[in-house]
Amino acid sequence: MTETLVLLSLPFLAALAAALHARLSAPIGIGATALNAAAAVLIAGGVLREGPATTAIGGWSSPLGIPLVVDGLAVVMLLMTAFVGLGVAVHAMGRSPMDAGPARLAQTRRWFWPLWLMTLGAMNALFLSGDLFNLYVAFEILGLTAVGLTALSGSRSATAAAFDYLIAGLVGSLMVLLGIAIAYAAVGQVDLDIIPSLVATMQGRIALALIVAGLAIKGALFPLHFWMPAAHSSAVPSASALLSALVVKTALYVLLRVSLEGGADAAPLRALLGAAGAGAMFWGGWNALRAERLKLLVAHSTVAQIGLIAVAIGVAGDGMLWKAAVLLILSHALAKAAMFLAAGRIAEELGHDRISGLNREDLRPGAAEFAFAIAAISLVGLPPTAGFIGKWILMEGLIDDGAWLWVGLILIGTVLSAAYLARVVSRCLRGGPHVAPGARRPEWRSGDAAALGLATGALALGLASSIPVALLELTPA
Amino acid sequence: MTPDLVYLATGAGLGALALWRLTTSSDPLRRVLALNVLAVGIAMILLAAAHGPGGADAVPQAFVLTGIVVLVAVTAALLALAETLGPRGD
Amino acid sequence: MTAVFDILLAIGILGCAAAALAVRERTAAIAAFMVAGLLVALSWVRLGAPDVALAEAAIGAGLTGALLLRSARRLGPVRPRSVGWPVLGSAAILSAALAATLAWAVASSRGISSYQSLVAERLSESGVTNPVTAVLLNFRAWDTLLEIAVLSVALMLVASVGTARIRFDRLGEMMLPCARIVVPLLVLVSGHLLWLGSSDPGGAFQAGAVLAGAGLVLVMSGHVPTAGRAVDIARVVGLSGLAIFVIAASAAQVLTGGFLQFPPDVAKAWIIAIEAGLTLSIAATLVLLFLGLSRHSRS
Amino acid sequence: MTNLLMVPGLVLIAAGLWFLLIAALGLWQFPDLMSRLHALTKADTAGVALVALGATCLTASLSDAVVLLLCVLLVAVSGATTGHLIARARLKDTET
Repeated sequence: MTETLVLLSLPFLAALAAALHARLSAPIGIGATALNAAAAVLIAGGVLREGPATTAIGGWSSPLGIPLVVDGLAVVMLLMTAFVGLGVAVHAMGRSPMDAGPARLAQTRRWFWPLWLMTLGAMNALFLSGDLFNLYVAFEILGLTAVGLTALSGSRSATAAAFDYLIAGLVGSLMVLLGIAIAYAAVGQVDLDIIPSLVATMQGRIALALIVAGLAIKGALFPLHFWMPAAHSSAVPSASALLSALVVKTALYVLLRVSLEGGADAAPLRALLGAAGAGAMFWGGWNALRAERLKLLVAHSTVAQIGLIAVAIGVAGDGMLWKAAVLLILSHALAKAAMFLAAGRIAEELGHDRISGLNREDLRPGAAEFAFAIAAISLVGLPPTAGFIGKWILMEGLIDDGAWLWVGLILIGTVLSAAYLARVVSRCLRGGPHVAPGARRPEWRSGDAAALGLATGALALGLASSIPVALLELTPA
Repeated sequence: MTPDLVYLATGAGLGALALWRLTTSSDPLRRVLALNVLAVGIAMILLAAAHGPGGADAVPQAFVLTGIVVLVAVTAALLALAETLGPRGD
Repeated sequence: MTAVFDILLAIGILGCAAAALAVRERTAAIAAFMVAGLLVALSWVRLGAPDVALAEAAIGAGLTGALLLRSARRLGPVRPRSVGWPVLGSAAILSAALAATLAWAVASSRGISSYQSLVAERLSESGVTNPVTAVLLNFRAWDTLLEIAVLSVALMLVASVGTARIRFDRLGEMMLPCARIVVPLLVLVSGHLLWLGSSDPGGAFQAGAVLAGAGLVLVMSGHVPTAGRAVDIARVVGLSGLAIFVIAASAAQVLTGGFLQFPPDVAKAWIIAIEAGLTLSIAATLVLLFLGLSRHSRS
Repeated sequence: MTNLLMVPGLVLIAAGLWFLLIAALGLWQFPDLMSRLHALTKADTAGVALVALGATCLTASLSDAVVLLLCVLLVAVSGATTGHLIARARLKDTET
């Protein structure tokens, strides 16, 4: 169990060290992120060998104590966090945020690492927790770190977005807390195993509805996503990548757990998720089509993609289709992190991020543009990316069930995402006669390696999707 | 009228007041205040539910204590952000 | 007789809360909020939760109130904005309906707490005799550890946002003698609460909040500098709470094989040691959160 | 013993409450800040002291008496200081 010890304590200790020692914060941060990734790989190996395990923290068994659940789903999420985090950390080592002036730059660099490491620790805690109240506390850490990351650029718009984000997040977590209070009144305990008995009574369903609504705010699920595009588009690139790729996934993960634990009785909940998800695909897609700035387009695309994941959770029923939702979560995490990093790099090179001005004659496409294109392919769901595998499993299951309405909706959503991403990709990768003969190439930065690596990861995960699928088999449903 | 019922109603009342202000005010400070009142209401509901004939259940009390500390941390963060923004008119 | 008291108290709480939310002037609203918090603390004593009542009075009413007053001063006067009656009315109806539903859900529930008997059963193994402390620092210490992490993150966030340093006007001749009497007394009370926590209402959070109060009195009387080295030290102390807790949790795993599983015979010593560290750290954190760390205190 | 002290205890508490009530009335009825402060600080301190004294009679335990004495001391100190600070702030505001 040394791996869990590392996952649960190392990020926090490293965060404190990075907060107190500004000059060493980057080496501490990258070292801790790498060690965390190693521990995540080891724990995944352990689950593959020995199957899922539940331990009682402090030796106090549930419901009195807090259970630590190490199963396939949790491990897949841990791996996603560890590796996407590692990619973003590599980018952050050498980044130069476009929005920050010189005085602000020191502040941004100083606090990025502590905030990221606290995020990492909270996410590890969250994915392993089997207790509702413990999840609430983990969400509170995440809520604050995410706001800190948003405000890191120091610009007025980012600070305003951070304030609104924190208010929305606090409303969300208070709703979760209220749900927990009512769940306690209804069944007398608050671990995750109570969800089936919550579904059985009216009071329990009210509690569950509050928890789900709170999670929907935190997960930026349409129509409760209002805070998100501003927050994700005004942060510095590495912060946007973490927020969009990882932080919103935590809420989706808990929604998925609730849906899985609830079993067949949770059908109304899933219907709601499906409907909200469908709305999100269109609303996010439409806004991404109309967006004038690159980062805003990427942020709205997150709204749409979260919608797709919610649809996948919603239509999964109590069958095995939920694995498609997890694959979509993974592919979105990799692709969206790559996309935000690439978008930041493109904006830095051009000096602006207006979509209409992306094709410049004196600048050849560079690594960032290619990374963006690969990420876009994964988000649209073309083979052989992980996005394709996820959508394929989903569509196959839906066609088998004869759920043609959902098939149609997802196809329209896919066309929309192809359309808005094509706005960027077609301009970015334009070559031939449109580029002047003497055009320069953007110089290579270590950040490009991160964006390319994450995008390639999204591509490669499609080829290696048997690994997460094998892990997901090891989730007791 | 047992105390649990009286204070359960009080907690719900606090929640209603807070929600009303939260949805109708744009003053950042007032919204922070409303969220604090909402949290107190939720805590009151939880404690009322924890209060039974056999005394008060310790675990929900620990939840509420945790909630109070978390809330003061979030409040401090909210106010720091609000002050950085300065007065916002709308 | 007690029912009359409960009802009067409930009316007082709701009245103060309504004033806090409806009064136009900010200072008056915050004062009403603080009074409401004290009354709420009283009501929680009635609900058999004195530990929580202490925390609410010290943190929920006292420190939150101080924070709000600080911000009210810095933000300046409100710009009034008129909201139409239809909006106000419909919001009121919706809020009331929602709250009534929730109250019904709780009142009609007859869930029997699984915790109560478990806590009673295993209290003797926890090392302390106050059940709330047993839950906070042993049964569910992981929740508490994450809660301390929330405080640390808040500290980082406030430091990274870098609000302007607070400027205190000299508070006059009365503040000094006041501090001379109050600060030692508060330190004493804080230590008492910490020690008491293992058997009676009290513990690290209440003690830390009281100690933070003492710190604020010192700061406001101009006795400690609010910049430079003192702030750096305070930040180290503030962040040390999480470090102590995490290291203790890991050390427990090395000794007993279980994360946060304290050696059973000496669990009380572990708990008191952790709590002592937490008290100092919570106090430092709360003071720093109030000060709003300066922008470039360490470049 | 307890019964013997019951009557003076209750009388003292009633007297203390009377002072507090007067203080509240003053706060409500007086026209300006300074006279409100005047009503509040003195009557409040006296009222709390009387209530504490009465409560000491009722409990008749030494440790409780010490705690109550500390309460009175804190209320006296903080009441006086706050009153002073508020008055000072008002004077400063009117000067400028």
